[in-house]
Amino acid sequence: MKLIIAIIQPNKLEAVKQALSDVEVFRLTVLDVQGFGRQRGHAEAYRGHEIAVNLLRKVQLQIAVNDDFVEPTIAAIVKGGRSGDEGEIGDGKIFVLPMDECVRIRTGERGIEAI
Amino acid sequence: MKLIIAIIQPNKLEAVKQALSDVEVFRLTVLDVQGFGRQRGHAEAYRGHEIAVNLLRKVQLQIAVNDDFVEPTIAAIVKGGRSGDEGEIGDGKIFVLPMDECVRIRTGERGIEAI
Amino acid sequence: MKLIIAIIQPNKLEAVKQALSDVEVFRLTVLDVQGFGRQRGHAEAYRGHEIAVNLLRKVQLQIAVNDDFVEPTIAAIVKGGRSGDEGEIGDGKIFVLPMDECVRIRTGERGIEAI
Amino acid sequence: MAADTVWVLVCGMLVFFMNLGFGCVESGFARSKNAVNILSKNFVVFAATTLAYWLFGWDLMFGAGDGAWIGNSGSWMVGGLDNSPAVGDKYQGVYGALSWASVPLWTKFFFQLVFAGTAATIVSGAVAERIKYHAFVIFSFLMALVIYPVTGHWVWGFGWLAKDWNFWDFAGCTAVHSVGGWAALTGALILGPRIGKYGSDGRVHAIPGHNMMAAFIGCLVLWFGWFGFNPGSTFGVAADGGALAAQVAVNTNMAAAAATLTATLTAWLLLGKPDIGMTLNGCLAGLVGITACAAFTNITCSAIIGAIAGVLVVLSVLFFDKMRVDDPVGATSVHLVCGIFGTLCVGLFTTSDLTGTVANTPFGWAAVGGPSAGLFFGGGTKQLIAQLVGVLAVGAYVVPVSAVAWLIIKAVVGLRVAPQEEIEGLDIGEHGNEAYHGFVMVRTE
Amino acid sequence: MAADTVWVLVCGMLVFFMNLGFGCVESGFARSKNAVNILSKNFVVFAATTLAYWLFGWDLMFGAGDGAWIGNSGSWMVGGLDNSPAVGDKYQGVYGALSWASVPLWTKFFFQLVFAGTAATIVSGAVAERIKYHAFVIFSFLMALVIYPVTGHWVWGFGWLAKDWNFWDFAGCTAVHSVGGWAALTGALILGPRIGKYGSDGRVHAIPGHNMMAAFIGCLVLWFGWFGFNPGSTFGVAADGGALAAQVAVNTNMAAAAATLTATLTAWLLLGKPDIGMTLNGCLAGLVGITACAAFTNITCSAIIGAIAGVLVVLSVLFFDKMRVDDPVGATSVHLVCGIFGTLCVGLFTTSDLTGTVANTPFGWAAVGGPSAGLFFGGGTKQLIAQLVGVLAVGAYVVPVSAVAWLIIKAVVGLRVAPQEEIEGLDIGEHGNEAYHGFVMVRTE
Amino acid sequence: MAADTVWVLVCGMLVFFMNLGFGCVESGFARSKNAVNILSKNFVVFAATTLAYWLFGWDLMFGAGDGAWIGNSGSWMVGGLDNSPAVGDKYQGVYGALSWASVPLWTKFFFQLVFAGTAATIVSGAVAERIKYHAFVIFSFLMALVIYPVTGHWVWGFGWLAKDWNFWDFAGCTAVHSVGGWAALTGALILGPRIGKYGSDGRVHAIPGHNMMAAFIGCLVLWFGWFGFNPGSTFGVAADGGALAAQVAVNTNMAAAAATLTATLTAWLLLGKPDIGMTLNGCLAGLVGITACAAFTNITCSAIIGAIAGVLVVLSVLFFDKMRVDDPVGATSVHLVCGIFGTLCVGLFTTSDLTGTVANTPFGWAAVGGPSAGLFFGGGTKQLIAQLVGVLAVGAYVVPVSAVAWLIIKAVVGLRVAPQEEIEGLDIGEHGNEAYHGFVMVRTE
Ligand SMILES: Nc1ncnc2c1ncn2[C@@H]1O[C@H](COP(=O)(O)OP(=O)(O)O)[C@@H](O)[C@H]1O
Ligand SMILES: Nc1ncnc2c1ncn2[C@@H]1O[C@H](COP(=O)(O)OP(=O)(O)O)[C@@H](O)[C@H]1O
Ligand SMILES: Nc1ncnc2c1ncn2[C@@H]1O[C@H](COP(=O)(O)OP(=O)(O)O)[C@@H](O)[C@H]1O
Repeated sequence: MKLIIAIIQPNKLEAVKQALSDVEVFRLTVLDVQGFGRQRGHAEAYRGHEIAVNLLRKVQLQIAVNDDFVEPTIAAIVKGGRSGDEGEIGDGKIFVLPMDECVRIRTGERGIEAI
Repeated sequence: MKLIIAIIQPNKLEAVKQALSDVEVFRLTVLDVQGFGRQRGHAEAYRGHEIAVNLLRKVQLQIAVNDDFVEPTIAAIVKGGRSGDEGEIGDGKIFVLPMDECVRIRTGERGIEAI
Repeated sequence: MKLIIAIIQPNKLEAVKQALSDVEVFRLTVLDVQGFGRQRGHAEAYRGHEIAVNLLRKVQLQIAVNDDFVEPTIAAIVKGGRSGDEGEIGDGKIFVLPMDECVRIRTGERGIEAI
Repeated sequence: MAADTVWVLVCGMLVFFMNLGFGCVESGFARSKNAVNILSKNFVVFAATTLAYWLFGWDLMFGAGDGAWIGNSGSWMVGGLDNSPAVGDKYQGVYGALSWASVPLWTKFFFQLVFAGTAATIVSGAVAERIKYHAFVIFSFLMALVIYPVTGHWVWGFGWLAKDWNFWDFAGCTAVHSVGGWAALTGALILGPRIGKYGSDGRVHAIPGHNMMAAFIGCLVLWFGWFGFNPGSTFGVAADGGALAAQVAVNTNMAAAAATLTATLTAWLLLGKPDIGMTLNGCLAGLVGITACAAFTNITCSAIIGAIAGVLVVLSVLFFDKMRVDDPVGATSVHLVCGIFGTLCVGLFTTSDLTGTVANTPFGWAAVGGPSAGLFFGGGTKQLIAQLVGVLAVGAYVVPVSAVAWLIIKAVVGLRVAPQEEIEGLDIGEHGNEAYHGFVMVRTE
Repeated sequence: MAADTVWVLVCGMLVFFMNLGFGCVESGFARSKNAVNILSKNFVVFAATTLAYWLFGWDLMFGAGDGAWIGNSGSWMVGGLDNSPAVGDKYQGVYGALSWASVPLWTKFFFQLVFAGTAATIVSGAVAERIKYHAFVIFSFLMALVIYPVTGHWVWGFGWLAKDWNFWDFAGCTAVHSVGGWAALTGALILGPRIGKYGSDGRVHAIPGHNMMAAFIGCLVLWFGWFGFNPGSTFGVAADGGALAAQVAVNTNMAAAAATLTATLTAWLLLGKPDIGMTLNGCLAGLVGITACAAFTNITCSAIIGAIAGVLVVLSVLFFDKMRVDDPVGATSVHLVCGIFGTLCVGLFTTSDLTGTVANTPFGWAAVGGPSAGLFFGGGTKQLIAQLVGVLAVGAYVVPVSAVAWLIIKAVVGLRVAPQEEIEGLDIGEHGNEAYHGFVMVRTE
Repeated sequence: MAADTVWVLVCGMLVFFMNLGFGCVESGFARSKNAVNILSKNFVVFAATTLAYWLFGWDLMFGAGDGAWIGNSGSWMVGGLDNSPAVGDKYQGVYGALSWASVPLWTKFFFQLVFAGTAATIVSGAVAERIKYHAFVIFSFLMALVIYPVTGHWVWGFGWLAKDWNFWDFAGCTAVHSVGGWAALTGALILGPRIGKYGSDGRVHAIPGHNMMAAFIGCLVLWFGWFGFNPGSTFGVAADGGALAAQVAVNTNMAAAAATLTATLTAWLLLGKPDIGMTLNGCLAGLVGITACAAFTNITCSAIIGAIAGVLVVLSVLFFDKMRVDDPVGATSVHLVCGIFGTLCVGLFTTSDLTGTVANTPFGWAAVGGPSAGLFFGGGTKQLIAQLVGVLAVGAYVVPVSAVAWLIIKAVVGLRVAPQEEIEGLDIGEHGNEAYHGFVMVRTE
């Protein structure tokens, strides 16, 4: 089992969710995060002084999957999350972490059953 | 060492915290997340048009524990987080991730000392 | 590859970012979280009744790094995140998780290239 | 006189504006998940009041009925005879209790209507965060239709309290605020406390309001609106060049200021810090407290009345919580407790015998005048007893009648939302709306 | 008379205050990422209007020109001859259309200026969340300079509609609200809908507003301000002791109340829940609806007019969405649709023949009087036809002229922000500011 | 005259309402972690002012004392002889400096009280986000007790500035705004900048305000309130049918509009984008700028004065930041800089010699009249010099006296919160409250 963490552009959330459901990944957890990467931020100002906003709003997805689902999930996120054909800086990253156990609180089921 | 990630219903937070402290788990980190799972969302509307709210408010707990504590922690979360005896859809999941290292910033301590 | 998760004091964010860029870690993701640990919360009140605020505002950093970067990254976080020379309760923790894979959404690059 | 009409209309507009104040204070003191519900209630309540008070309330309150229990003798929809602004002997019509005011009929109606709206809206805060939307709207309608106008007739319609007891309530400590407060208390008791407010361990859990900016705005709007509420109740400025209206304005302001300070200090001493909620409630307490005798006393006494009201409200909020009466915004403490206190103040602080003084002020009935001097000004307990009778009589009417109203509504359409809806918030459940779409709210809110 | 001046000035201030109302309603109904932009627009629009209306608008609207298409005969910067407050025969000057009002010139100007500001600000909501800041400011300037004053002259400047048709519009259903509404509709059409509002699948996507507290505040401020808008349009209280002003105030309030209730009910029935947005829009619909005949009808008819307007606005909001005209705040439904409806109501609900009744009220031109009785009061269709002509004529002028204005602005400085900026929000793009710094907002907002 | 009383009371209420405006602007321009603190301060400040001004301030300001340094000759608690509304020769009493106003004493007191409150509340913004709650409240009390009334006596109490120099300040550029501004500047200097405002590298760090919706609301409320502030300062409408009041209203509005536009443009040119904060500050700058000569000049000059004030305030905000004077809301730039500028404008833009013109307007002292013509209207530098003397004299009194007051408070109860509390926010530290419970705020806010 793996925990897939993906950081994507906020406005790609719908497309990624769609792409994920195409590969039958229906469960996920969404977090509002802020990203600091190669993408430059924008400048705000307030009463005459610039504010460099270099932390940009991003969305993080956390998806627990069985090992078989890892590649389809990655492919779906890339498909839904890439801007245009070329992609753009700031499109984000996917991290895959090993996961030892999964428990469904409602039933107490464990392992791949519970995902 | 493990990092336990649990997604629970927001209104179960107090009960889970209580159950955790019963098994002497006193440290944790809490995140506001939104979940997409088997549980159906509710419908909102605005000026005559429905808005399907399928991302539901959830709370995520992240708890770093020594290996001995994994099972008691899981049990406590299940105990505090389950709705009624049967549980209800949407009660959430627990993920257990392996953890290589833990550092306490204040002292620089490492490993199980630092948890 | 590792995913480093650090929980720090909100007002240390700038210092930690600075310390990280000194060791050439330029990419990270930031989350607003709330922490429950040894640090005591403060008391709020509302219309005559106390509210014990024991969940304190914290910032979480998630940083994916190559194995070589783990120690410099930890050192930088400790440097930027410790309060004074002695540190103070509440300064936070660093967790290091193993990471199997990393994908850059823009290009589809994988592994250490993608970090 | 045209200037009188301008005065009363403008003051009436300010009182209308208090609807904004009540809405902001009440929603600000509640949780964000119920904000749409409270705002909707506070918005619709004035619409419902308008309808009810026009249909029947006004006629019930001011229709001919000297010394009687109700004012109506057949008219409705403000359809009785009336030749305002003719006054005194020249007045001919059924709304004689207001014949001393030299303004056109619709001016009188407008001013009285916004008062009826105030009484109805007071209830909203005390029953907030758990009452069904339509249950509340129905109650408001009944309030303006048959609850408020009856006691209103006793007090301002030259009913039995006014005629037989010379009971005086200048701008409505009893007629408006206590009436609203009694109905609020009854509602809060019948509904029971919000889930999670009173722990099984006997502890009271604070449920913090979500928007102190809104509460601040609301409270200042109420203070502003009170300059219409009290000074406008002179119903004119021409007869005395506005001297009484100005005095009332200054008295009102002084009481509010004194109460703000004493409530802040009391909270500071009792609770350790100057809680903003108590500061704001304190101000309102002072405003309510001075309302009954703003025209009968001087500025020093106004300061004293305000100062006492400010202490009273803090103690009262704590007391009601001890009694486990859950009133999310303190409406009962502000409007009922300070309304009673203020009503009694007429019997204590009226500076001289004003019976038969109508010639000097634009305020008063040709045949009556004003209250006797208060206890502290050598008038003995005469007026105080009259005030006490009024307080009790109004309570004795409003409590059972509104209880019956609440219970009928409960039986027919239900009163309280389901626990699950209460936990998730009434905004989604009752309205399907969110107050702050796009903002992130924390977990259990 | 001094009382007249006090009345008109105070009412004018209340109308000015409606700027706050519009700003809060419009920004509350929009997304937080565009809040600074909308607030900035709504703030600056009155400044631009002030300049334009002073420079030329007033003279164009009220300069001598009986029965003419435009009012001006050479004066500008309010520089024409005028000896107000002299009235009737004693009046000498070029602003004769307002010579019946016994208040000083600057009082008249002030009151008319705040009306011009209202017309301009109506546009803001319909074009929100996508228009360039300076494009809007330029349009507002033109609006107060040459669009609003021309039709204003026809209606209130004793131009051809008033003189030849005896067209009547008491406080501006057509002169203000429809003019604003037509310009808003034209702008919304030329701009096109916001990104994401209408799905390619034909579905309409709700784009929820971000702050219902602000919308509530704004709407109540508008209701409050309307007590200046309508009653103040009597331009005086001395002649009749304020009887007409009071009647207008009560009529206005009754229509707002009725509309609030019917809109809420209609939304409840059609959409399943009492949407707060519809409740608030309903109230505004009632206020607009009664504006043209608030001085000509009675309280029962006002209730009916309001009740219809409340239903109308809900249907209209749904209709415009079906037509894929994206109006984020419903300005077109409220101001244009109900403005037209209200204008026609003069021909339906005027209770008696008021032609030549000037002596009885402070309102009216010496030579004219008022409308004939409406269709429902035995007057036949005469007045109704006049009203219809007015509605059509004003639309026929405002739509093409504002279309030209929009298109010129588009050609010269551009009208719509870039799609990327629209997605990220105009606050950063146009102003470099954030409305709620420090608050966490959810992902796609 | 009753109409005069209505006018002054209503205008006074509008000025009172400015408390809401100040509270919203100041808290909106500050961070959310300090919002409760600022709202509490702004709420309590008027209560404290009421007490202080009633106890002693009024008597110090208006008690008999022609040409003197202070006005008092023994009276306190508004206890001096007075037979208002008798005017001119018929007036008997100690408050002779206001004997030209034909309104009852308590009307005068009410209007002056709300002005005193304005002066005190100006200070709040400049010392925000770091001052201890009770330290501020004590200062406010002293402000209304002995700082504001002394210079107020010089200017409006027929003290030496008025008598010996014929110094004129119509509605308080100097008497109210500069006094508040000087005290604010002194406080800001003694407190020092907020942590993190000025980097050790010499860079100025922007500390964005948390709520532009509140700032917008506040600023529009202030604009609205200013229609009470300036036009109400005529103290009547009867003598001239309200002509002067109307002129003042239009002048005030024109200056605000012009300043809004020029400030927006200046910010746009200098900073690249039209910053909403500068737009709002610009409006206030125009309002302050016109305050001293709103009754003495025409609409064109008002536009010019406003336009200059709008540029001035932007430059001043940038200047004070360069000087490292940390004024979170720009109070010093708005009230002090534009207050001085506006005071001098009397010497520049007064359109004709108004000395001895009392008969024509309700405004002025029987023996005095008004200012001489300004420099631009052929009056030479006479009036300008008088104005300069007034500006300097008031600064020379307020700066040292408020410095002493601040330093005594510092010594006795402390002035600034601990750095840790400042970082965590004063809301928790001083009040134990949160402004927006349930909303998620970002990290370092
Ligand atoms: N090594 C990393 N660790 C944690 N988060 C990362 C890392 N690299 C990228 N991110 C996240 O992904 C987002 C996009 O990264 P960025 O470098 O801007 O684009 P790209 O992936 O196209 O090079 C960042 O804002 C950050 O949130
Ligand atoms: N595979 C998963 N990956 C990530 N999050 C999940 C996953 N499954 C469930 N969740 C989280 O748990 C929450 C509850 O899941 P849900 O399917 O509704 O209930 P249940 O666990 O009772 O079947 C979801 O809203 C989501 O946040
Ligand atoms: N075992 C843990 N699991 C998850 N989060 C933890 C754990 N221990 C500490 N934290 C996080 O780190 C923060 C600081 O911890 P705390 O115990 O207060 O200080 P210290 O690390 O100095 O002893 C906590 O608020 C919490 O968010």
